[in-house]
Parts: sequence; C-alpha cells; structure tokens
Amino acid sequence: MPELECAFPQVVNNLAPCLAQGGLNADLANFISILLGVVLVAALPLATLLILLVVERKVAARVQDRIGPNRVGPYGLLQSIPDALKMMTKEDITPAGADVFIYNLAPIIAFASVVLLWAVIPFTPLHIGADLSIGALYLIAVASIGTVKIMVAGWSSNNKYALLGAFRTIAQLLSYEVPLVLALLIPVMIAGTMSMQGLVEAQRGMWFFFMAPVAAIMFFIANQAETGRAPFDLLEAESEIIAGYNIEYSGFKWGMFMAGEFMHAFTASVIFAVIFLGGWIGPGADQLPILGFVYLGAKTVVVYIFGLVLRATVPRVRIDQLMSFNWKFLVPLAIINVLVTALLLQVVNWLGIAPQGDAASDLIANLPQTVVLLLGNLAVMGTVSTLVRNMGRQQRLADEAVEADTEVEELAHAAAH
Amino acid sequence: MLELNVQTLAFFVFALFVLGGGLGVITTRNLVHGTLYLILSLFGVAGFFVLLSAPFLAVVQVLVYIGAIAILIVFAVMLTRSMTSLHEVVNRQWVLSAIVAVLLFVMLTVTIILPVWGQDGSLAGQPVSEVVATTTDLGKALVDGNQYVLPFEVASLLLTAAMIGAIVIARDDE
Amino acid sequence: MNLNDILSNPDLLPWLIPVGPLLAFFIIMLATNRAKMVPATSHEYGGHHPDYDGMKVPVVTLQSRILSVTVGMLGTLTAWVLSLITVSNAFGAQHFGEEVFGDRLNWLATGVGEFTMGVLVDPFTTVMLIMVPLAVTMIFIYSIGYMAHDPRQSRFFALISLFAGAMLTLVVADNLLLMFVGWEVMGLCSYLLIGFWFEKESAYKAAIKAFTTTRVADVIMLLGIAYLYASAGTLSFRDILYNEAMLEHLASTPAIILGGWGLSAAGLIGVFLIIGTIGKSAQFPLHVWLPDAMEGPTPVSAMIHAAAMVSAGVYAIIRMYPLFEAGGNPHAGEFTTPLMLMAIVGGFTALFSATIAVAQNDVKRVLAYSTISQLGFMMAALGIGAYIAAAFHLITHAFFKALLFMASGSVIHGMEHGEHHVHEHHAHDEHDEAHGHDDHHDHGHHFDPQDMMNMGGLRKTMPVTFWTFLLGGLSLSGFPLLTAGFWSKDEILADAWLGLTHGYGAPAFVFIMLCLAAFLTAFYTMRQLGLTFMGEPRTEEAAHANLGQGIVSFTMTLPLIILAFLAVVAGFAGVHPDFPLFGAIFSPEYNWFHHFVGPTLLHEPASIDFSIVPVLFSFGVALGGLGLGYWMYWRKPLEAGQPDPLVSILGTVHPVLKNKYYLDELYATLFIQPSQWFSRVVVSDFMDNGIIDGVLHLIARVFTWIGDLIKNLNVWLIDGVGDGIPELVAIFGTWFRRIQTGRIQQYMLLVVIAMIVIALIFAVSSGFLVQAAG
Amino acid sequence: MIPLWMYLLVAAALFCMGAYAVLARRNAVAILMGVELMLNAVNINLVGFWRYQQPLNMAGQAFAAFVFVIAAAEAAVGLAIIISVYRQRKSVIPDEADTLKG
Repeated sequence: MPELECAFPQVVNNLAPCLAQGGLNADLANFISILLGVVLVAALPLATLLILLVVERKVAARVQDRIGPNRVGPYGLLQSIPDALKMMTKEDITPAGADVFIYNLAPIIAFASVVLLWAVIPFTPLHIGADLSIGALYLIAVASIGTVKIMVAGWSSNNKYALLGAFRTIAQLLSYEVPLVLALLIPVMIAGTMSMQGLVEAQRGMWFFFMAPVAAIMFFIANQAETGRAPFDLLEAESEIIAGYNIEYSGFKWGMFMAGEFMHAFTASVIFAVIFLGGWIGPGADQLPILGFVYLGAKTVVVYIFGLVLRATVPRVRIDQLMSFNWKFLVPLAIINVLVTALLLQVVNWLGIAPQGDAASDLIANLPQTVVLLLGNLAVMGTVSTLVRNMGRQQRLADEAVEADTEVEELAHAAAH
Repeated sequence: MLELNVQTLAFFVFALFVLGGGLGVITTRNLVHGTLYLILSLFGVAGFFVLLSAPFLAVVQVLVYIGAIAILIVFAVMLTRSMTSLHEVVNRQWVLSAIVAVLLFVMLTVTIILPVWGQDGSLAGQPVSEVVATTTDLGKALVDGNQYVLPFEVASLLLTAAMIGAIVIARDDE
Repeated sequence: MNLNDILSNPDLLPWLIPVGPLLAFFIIMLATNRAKMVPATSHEYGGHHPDYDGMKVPVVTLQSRILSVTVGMLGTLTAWVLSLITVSNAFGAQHFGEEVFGDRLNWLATGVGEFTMGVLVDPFTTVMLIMVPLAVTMIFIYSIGYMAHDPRQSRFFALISLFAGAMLTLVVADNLLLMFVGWEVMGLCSYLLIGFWFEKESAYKAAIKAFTTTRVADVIMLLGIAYLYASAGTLSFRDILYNEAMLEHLASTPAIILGGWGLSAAGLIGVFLIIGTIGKSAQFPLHVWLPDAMEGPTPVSAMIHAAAMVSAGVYAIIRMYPLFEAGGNPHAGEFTTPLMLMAIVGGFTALFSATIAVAQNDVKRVLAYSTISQLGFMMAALGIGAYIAAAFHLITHAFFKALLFMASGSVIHGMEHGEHHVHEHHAHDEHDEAHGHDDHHDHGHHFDPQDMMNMGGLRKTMPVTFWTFLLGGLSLSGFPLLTAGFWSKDEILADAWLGLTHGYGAPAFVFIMLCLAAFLTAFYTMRQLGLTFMGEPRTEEAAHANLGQGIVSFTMTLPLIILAFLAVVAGFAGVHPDFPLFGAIFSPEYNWFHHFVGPTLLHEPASIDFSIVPVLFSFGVALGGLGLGYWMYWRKPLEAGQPDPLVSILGTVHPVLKNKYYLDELYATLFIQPSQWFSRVVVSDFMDNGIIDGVLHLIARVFTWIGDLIKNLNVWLIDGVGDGIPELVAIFGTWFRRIQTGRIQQYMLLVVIAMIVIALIFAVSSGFLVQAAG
Repeated sequence: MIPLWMYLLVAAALFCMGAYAVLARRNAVAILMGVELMLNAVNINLVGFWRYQQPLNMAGQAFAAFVFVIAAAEAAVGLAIIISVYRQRKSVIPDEADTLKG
C-alpha cells in the first residue's frame, strides 16, 4: 500500500489506514476510527443541548413579552450551566417499592433513544453517521423505543399516578406514530428511497416541502405530539396530574429525562429539515461539504423556533380531543394524502413530465411535477377544510337549537310559576 | 473457523442478548421484568437480522415487536396487575417441561442442525455468496404478481380482522 | 261311425253290451239319486239302526225311485237285446270257432309296442251271453219288488247296474287285463252291495271280509297275469290260446319259481290264476266270505252266487283252459300241475261244503254252501279235462241257483211281512218297549226271518214260491232225466268215470268225491224244502207269511217262473246222442252244446262214447239223497220248538258242521289276530311310535338343543360383543377423560413429547442418529 | 463469517426456551411471551436460511415479514382474550380455566 499522508487534514478521512499503517491491527484501527466517528456524532446533540436550554427559555419569555434568563453569563447565555449543576446536585430519591433496576434503566433509555436518532442524519454529502438504506424507517423504529422508556418509568416508580400518566402518554405516542409514518411515507414515495442521503439528494431539484405541503404539516404536528411539546404537552403540564410518568424521578435522573425531551424536540426539527427542507442542500454544498452543516443548522433553527413559538402560544389540548383529532382527522387525511400522491406520481410518470435521470437535480425539470403535486395537496386541503367547516356549522346549529329550546322551557317554567 | 472480527463479536453479544433475554423471560418472578427481558431478547434478534444483512427486517423487528407487541404485553401485565406478583412461577409440570425442552433442543441440534449444516454436514460446505437482495427486492417481492402479493393481501386482511376482533373482545362494554 | 253302423257290424256290437248298465250306473248316481231329509225315527226310514240322536237322514224320493228303477231296467234290457243280437249273429256264422267277432283298440303305448284292448265273442262267450244278461234282467225285475220300501233304493239299482256292467265287460273282454278290470270292479260292487245296509254291524264286517279275502286271491292272480305278460309279451286270449307255438313255448320254459321241480311257466301262471279263481269262486281255503255275504239284500246274493260273481272265476279258468292244459293231455292221463290242483281243490271243496250245508238252519246260508260245492263240481270237472261238461254245468247251475236264491228271498220277504202283521197285532194290545219297533231286516232281533226253524208250512200261503223252489231244488240235486242239473252233473260224472276206467288217479278221486257230494246235495235240498214248506207253520209269523198282492208279489214271482222253466229245459241242450231215449229226442246227430262250444278250443275235445254206468251212479246218488231227505223231513215234519233230528243223529259232529269246522275262528286266530297284533305291536307301537315318533322327537329335541345353543351363543357372543364394545369404549373413555384435564399446558406438553417421540422413531428408523453419532 | 449452524443453534435454544415458557409458566401472559420467543426463533431460522442458502430469493424475508404480521395479530388477540378472561374470572392462570375438563 503506498505510504499514506497521515497529516492532519487527511487523517480525518482515512484514519483507519493510517493507524493500520502505524502498526495497529487493521481491525482494531478500523474499530477505533468508527468509534471516534460515533463519539463525534453523539457529542453533537449534547452540545446543542446546552444551547437549547437557554434558547428555549429566552424565546418563551420573548413570546410572553419578558426577557428571560439574563443573569448568568452575558445575556443569560450560560444559564444552562447552573441548570445542569442544579440537576446534578439535587438529591436523588428512589421511591420505596420501586423496581430499582428498571427504575434506573428508564432515564438511560430516554436519553439513549434520542441520541440513536442522530446516527442517520446527513449533515453533509459526506458526513453522515451511517447511511442506512432504510434510514427513514430507522428513525421511526428508534422513536418507538421512546414509548418503552415511558412505560418502564411509569411502572417502576410504583406510583399509581405515574402509571396512569404513563398510560396516557403511551396512548398519545402510539396513536401519533401512525400519521408520522404515513407522512414520512410520501417523501419516501417521491424520492423512491428510504436512505436519508437519497431523500436529500431527491430534494436537489425541489424541496419536498413544496411538493407535499400537507405531508410536511402532518409530519410536523405528529412530531410535536411525539416529543410531547406544544399543544400536546399535557404530559407534564402543570395543570394536569402532577408531572406525568417522571414524577418519582428527581435529581440527575429527572435531568436525564428533561435533556432527552429537549433533544428529542430539536432532533425532530432536524429530521423535518432534512426530509422536507432539503437538509444540507444549498448553493455550493457539494463543493464545500462544511456548508452542508450551515444550511442544515439554519433550517433546523427556523423549524425549532417555530416550534417554540407554537409551544408558547397555542392552548393545551385535552387527551380525548387529542385522540379524536388524531384518529378522526389526521389518520384519514394521511391515508387520503398517500393515495392522492401515489396517484399523481403515476399520472406524472404516465404523462412523462417527471424529471428524468440526471435532470432530476435541476429546479426547472422538477417544476411540472411539483406543480401537479402542489395542486393535488391544495385540492385535498380545500376539500377537507370545507368538510370540517360544514360539520362544525351543523354541530353549532344543533347546539344553538338545543339552547333555544332550553330557554323557551325556562321561560315557560318561569311563566308557569 | 471463526476469526475474531467485529462481526463474530457482535454475533456473540447478540446471542448473549437473545439467550439471556430468553432465560430472563422464563425465570423472572416479576412479569414486568419478564417483558423487559423479552425486549432485550428482541433487540438481540434485531441484531442478528442486521448481521444477516437484512436491515429492513431488523428495523421492522424493532418497530413491530419492541414498539408495539412488547408494549401490548406490558399493558396486559399491568391490566392483570393482581397476578403479576405471584410467587409460584411455574406450574406442576415444569420439571417434565424442562426435560422435554432440553430433550427437544438436544434432538434438534443432534439430528438436524449438526448433521446437516454442522461442520462436515451435508449442506455445510456451500460458499456464502456476497450478493444479497436488498430491501427493494423485498418490497418488489411482496407486491409482485407472481411472488407474494396474495399472502401479503391475506396477511393484511388477517391483521385487520385480528385487530377488530381484539378490540371487540377486550372492549369493556358497560 | 254312428250308432247304426256299430249296430250293424257284428264285430263292433260287443263294445256296446256292457255300456248299457255302466251308463245306467252313472246316470242314477249323478242324476236320479235325489233324497229328502227325514228324521231318523220316521217309519219311512224303517227298522233297526242307531237313532242318529235326532239327526235327519236322507231317504230317496218317490220320483227318483221311479226314475232310477226305469233307468236301471233300460240299461239291462239294452244289454240283453244287444247280447241276443250278438248270439243270433254267432249262431248264423259258419265255422264260428275259427272266425270270431272281435275288435281291438290301441289302448296304451308300452314302449316296444302298443298294448291293445278289445272285445271277443267266441262260442263259449256266446253261451255266457245267453245266460248272464238273462239272469241279470231277472234279478233286476225281482229287486224292483224286493227293494220297494228301502230308503236307498236308487243307490242299490246304481250299484247292481255297475255290477252287471262289470260282469259283461269281463265276459266280452278279449284279453286278460280287461277281464281283470271287470273282475276288480265286481269285487268292489260285491263289497258295496254286501255292505248295503251299512248300519248293521254284521253287514259291513261281512263286506270287509269279502273284500279282503278276494283281494288276497286277486293279488296272486295279478302276479300270474304279470308273469304271463312278461313271458308271452301279450295278454290277448286269441294270441296266446289259439297259438300252438306260444303254448308250446310257455309249457317248455321252466318257471322262475320252483322251476327246478319241473314246473313250467304255463304251470306256474296256471297255479296263480287258479288261486285267483279259488278266492273269487270261494273254493276251499278262501270260501269263508261267501256265507257271510248273505248279509246283503237277497237279489245281491242271487247275483253274486248265481249269475255273476262266482261264475266269473270258473269262466276265467274255462277261458284260459288251453294254458292250463299246455304240456299235458288230461284225456291221455298226463295231468299238468294246475289240472291236478283244480281236481283236488274242486273235489274236496264239493264234499267239504256239502257237509257244512247239511247242518245250516239259515235258508240263504244253505244255498251259499251248495253254491260252493257246485263250483267245486265245475273246478273238479275242469281238473280232469271235462271242459264242455264244466261249461254246461256252469250255465245250468246259474239258472237253478238264481231261481233258488230268489225263491228264498221271497220266502224271507213273506216271513218279514208276517212279522209286520204279528207286530201291529201286538202294538195294539201292549205298549212298545223303549227301543222302537223292530225292523224286518234285523238279524240279531229275537225273531230271525231267515231261520228255517221259525218257518214251516209255507206251501199253503206261498204256492208259486213253493213250486218254483221245489223245481230249483230238484234241478240242484240232479233229479234224473227231468232237471237240467242232472244232465250237466251226469256229463261230469261220465267224464270222471271214463278217466277212472282208464285207471287215472285224479278222475277216480274226483268221481268218488263228486258222487258223495251229489248225495249230500240231494239230502240237504230235501231237508231245506221239508223245513220251510212242509208241515205246519212253527211260528205265528210263519202262519201269516205271504207275499201279498200287487206289483211287489208279481215282480217277485215272474222271474221265479221263467227261471224254473229254464232250470228244466236248459238240460236238454247237452244230451249225449247215444242216451237211450232222450238222446234221440234232443240231439239226433250230435250233442248240440258239445258241438257248439267245442270249437272255442284250438283242438276240439273229442266227444266221449256213452256208457251207462255213470248214469246209473248219478241215478242212485240223486234218488238216495232225495229219499233220505224225504224220510227224515217230509214224512213227519217238525213241530214248533222241535229240534232238528239231524242234531241227534250226528251228535258231536253236528256242532262242528254247524260252526263251519270252526274255520272262521281258525282264520281269525291264524290271520286276523296275528295281523292285528302285527299292526298294533309292530307297526303302530314299534314303527309308528318308536321309530317315526322317536325320530321326530329326536329331531325336535336336537333342534331345541340347537336353539338353546344359538340362544346361549347369541347371549354370549352377540350380546357379549354388543355390550362389550360400549363397555370397552366407556373404559377407554374414562381413561381418556383423565387425560383431558382442561389444563392447556398439559396438552401442549403432551404434543411436544409426542413430537419428540415421533422424531426419535423417525431418526432411529432412518438410521440418522447412528450416522450422526458415527 | 459466522457459520449457519451457530444461528440455528441459537434459534433452537431460543425455541426450546420459548417452549419451556409456554409449557411451564403459570401466567397466561408469560405463555404469550413464550410464544413470541418461539416466533422470533423461527424468524432467525428463516432469515438465516435466506442469507446462507438463497440470498437472492426473497422467500425467506417475505416469510419473516409474514411472521411479524402473524405475531402481531396473535399477540393482540391473545392478550384481548387474556384480559377478558381475567375480567371475568379474576385470574389468568390457565390451570384454573379448566372448565373444559373431561
């Protein structure tokens, strides 16, 4: 093998051979390089975690027209550190009768499942944890592990309310997983592949957001429910039954839970960015991979901020409203959307206006397909909204009629006396 | 026969998960632990699928089993809460069952696995081909007219029917 | 082929002779036998019979009486007319011996050839046709009167018509079998007629006796016929008797039985046929039925003893004479066994029955024994070769014996009439006892109309009967020169004398026996006449006995007169030409009878030259017997209650004679008891009960045993199996139930265990394990 | 490369453990878990055979997919039954539900 230049910039890309060259066992060298890669990818979300704490509290405050934390560090930017410290120093109580082993297991799973998500997120055309051919499906699989942590936490804390809270959360997660999957199905259908890189590549021509706006919105809503944020955050809502399944956790274990939750929200927005907003696509991204990071980061921040704003403004949704919204509105819409998109894709193919081969990446080629899909989605949204409105009016009329009757009765009643 | 590389290492780890989980399911007194052991075991199996280069199945395994069935079982365990903390774990015939299980294992290995696929078994020597069908092939197979579309449709029908049935049975009609 | 063709053709005419009476029989039986039901006690039904406890009994209506009588008479008259026509034809024909009237029919296909039956009229038949129809008609006329008051008169006429028909078929038959048919039918009629008053026990016992004894003889005769047919191949008379070669053949072949002792086939057949005749004509061993046959009505007795029945036997022998003579020449002294048998039996029977007749008191029984002895005469005559004499005696005997019987019948009728008269007289003055009025036929009653001891002095009240009876009696005893009996008996004695002079043993024996018999015949005839007609009536009934006037008496007396005339005149037909006075008057150039009947045989028998000695002998014998009889019974006739002087004379011998040498008792002990014993002990007890019942019971027991066996088998096997299976299933079920514990896991465990076991078996069987282990 | 029989061996072990669980555990839910284990063992075999024998022929994987479907349906219905039985008899121990006892 030719002598490799193991200087700094190159070592990054071909670390394993260099190490092997250095006399290390090839496997061992390979193993180490992979390990480093994994550590790097895992470290990224942890780092962002710290920032998130601050950003979230600032944005929420701004929305509520207040400043937010500004004591610690310049403009309160270091607030996350004292929070972290607080978490670590708080006393760590294990409830009596708690199932100690799985009680301690729950926070670990919480944190681990979110970190696993980052394995498939493509930062740049070159940098990706593991470009699995079934990347999208992997995302969902790992998401479903989340439900396990809740169950375990709820059960092991030997607290009825915790268990009850866990049940409700699991119900929510499981039911919103369905529209999530179906929403994710559409970009996969358009892109034709499940691997994340493939998805991003398919968006070179046109972001999926514009091709399948309905799917995008549904994906966003489902994610909000999955992460237990915004309108669906009745999990640990103050007004609800204490703090949901992690009531019995305190100290660092509770910290872990909160960290997991924040990260999951951020990850959700990253995934949204990747799938619907084109991920690292941007001018010059191919030439200079690093730019990919920047583009992805920007898109993620936009989505995340929107999430935060949404969290601060939209009122909380009751558990039965949440369930009926999902099963009676979201799931049917998702199914219809999938059918329409599939139909339209066939029509496009049939008409022959689909982007061919290498032309797939330029904007103009994608335009006709986009227009067709866009129109389809708009049509779907239009019909659905009219339907909802009609149902709503009828419901309202019925209610008014009922009220009128009761008034008449009372008058009659009053007159009678 | 086995060179120490990542794959064999992973194999043994996953085997450990699988068998450990299995043993856990069998022996634990507390059913919730049993469920967790089951989940562990299922993870092991998912790992095997990855090793056997069937990524789709691995993910589906995780999604379906761990995501849904394990949860379902935990639900069941919790709903029949009063029973979980029973002391008696096994019924009267456990000794016989144990013997039978072991006998079954021994018989399976000795009569089928070793002679056929064992070291010098009749089918052992075949070369393991690198070319492996991908998930898309699986997708095509499932919907291809002359491959598995019929079982696929039947399976979906079965699933629907089962779900409806389960709901009707489990519904606590006041 | 219509009626007048037959009438004109002499060959076909004989067919019709028997048809008249047979047809009458069927008509009476089927049509004119109407009866009205009458209570048993009515006077119309008459006398002694069981009272049938109130049942009604049939009595023939007056109208059917008249009809049946007329039909019967018409039948016999046609037969008589036809036979007269045939006789005139016969007299008209030349060489009547060789050509004879005859006709044949193919009656039965017997494999090899056709068995033919037909009719034959040869000189001897012609003579018979003169006698038989005449006698039968006389009897018919007589029985009109005699049976006038009988409740079953039409049946009587039917039966006697059948009897006449059978006799005529026998006479005109051209072969032995048809003759035998007539023979058997007559046997049947004799049974029916003897037992005509079947209510009397003695009547039907006598009928059975008659029938069985004749049957015994007939069976042997049938053997003879069969043997003849077997050896001769045919049974017709002309083929056998008129055929020299056939006779020679039969005489030469030794008989199958006793052939060794020189008995030729002809001899054996002859013996058998003779035994048949002995039975039929009541010769010595088988004569016992004839006296008892008197139970029947008198016309029947007349018919049986005179005209038909008995003469049929002798007729058969005369008809078959050449067969008996075959192989020997009686005139030349060679006597074949049949001839010897006939001579001995005939001679002995003549004397034997004459001795019995002497001691009888019953008027009909005396005549019965006299008939037996006269037949003995004929048999003896034939035995010594006097063929023509026997035939002549047969004819004359028929006439005077029929006369005597009918006369005795009218005597009995008169006595019954007297009895009635006395009875009415008694009924007025004293009440009748319980058992009703007495019947005039009853025999066992305290008054017996047939017993000569109750008669006496009837010549005054019944003059015609007396005179005719006297003429018949004299003819029977062979009163010289005047009566027919003398001429025929003399012929026989002449022949016997001729044989004696030649020194042959048989004729000598016959001559002596016959002379003695003739003497006794004359004696008992005079005794009978003396007892019945001479002296004063010994009983009140005898005093009033008379035939009364009107149709009854006329029909009874007319035949007597006719027969009396014949009994005298018939003799003159066979006078020997050399006879001193009479020869010249009656048979100037030849003895008519001899001349006419002779040709029936192939070689005509030579007429013997006249010698005075036998004539003198017959003169002496006849007059001696008559004188003795006159001296004992006519000179001082018996008074009422006086015993028969003969009893004192004969002393101890008398009861022997009176009881017929106790032969009846002998036969009873010899044959009847043993046969009854045999039937009771052997047949009924041993055979019937023992074997048959035994076998049946055995079978029954076996089958019941099998039944039980099957039942047990059934119970054990089928029930056992039947119940066993459900039990088994139940056991199996309970055992299985234990398995179904309801615990699912146990089921699953069993399944897995089973799987392992099967896999093991599979592995072991396929040697898999071994390979793996190895 | 890991030989096939190792997979088969592990699968067999898993299968027998599942069988034992089914045969021996007193709790109905445990039995269901046992069944799940057995189904997984089957899956391992299927995929193992697919990979080592016929990698190009999708039969193995397709069947594995169907096994998933079956497992899901079976778990759902099984648990529904167990719950309804529990609600009625207040017990999930199969031995006690032996009304079909002969």
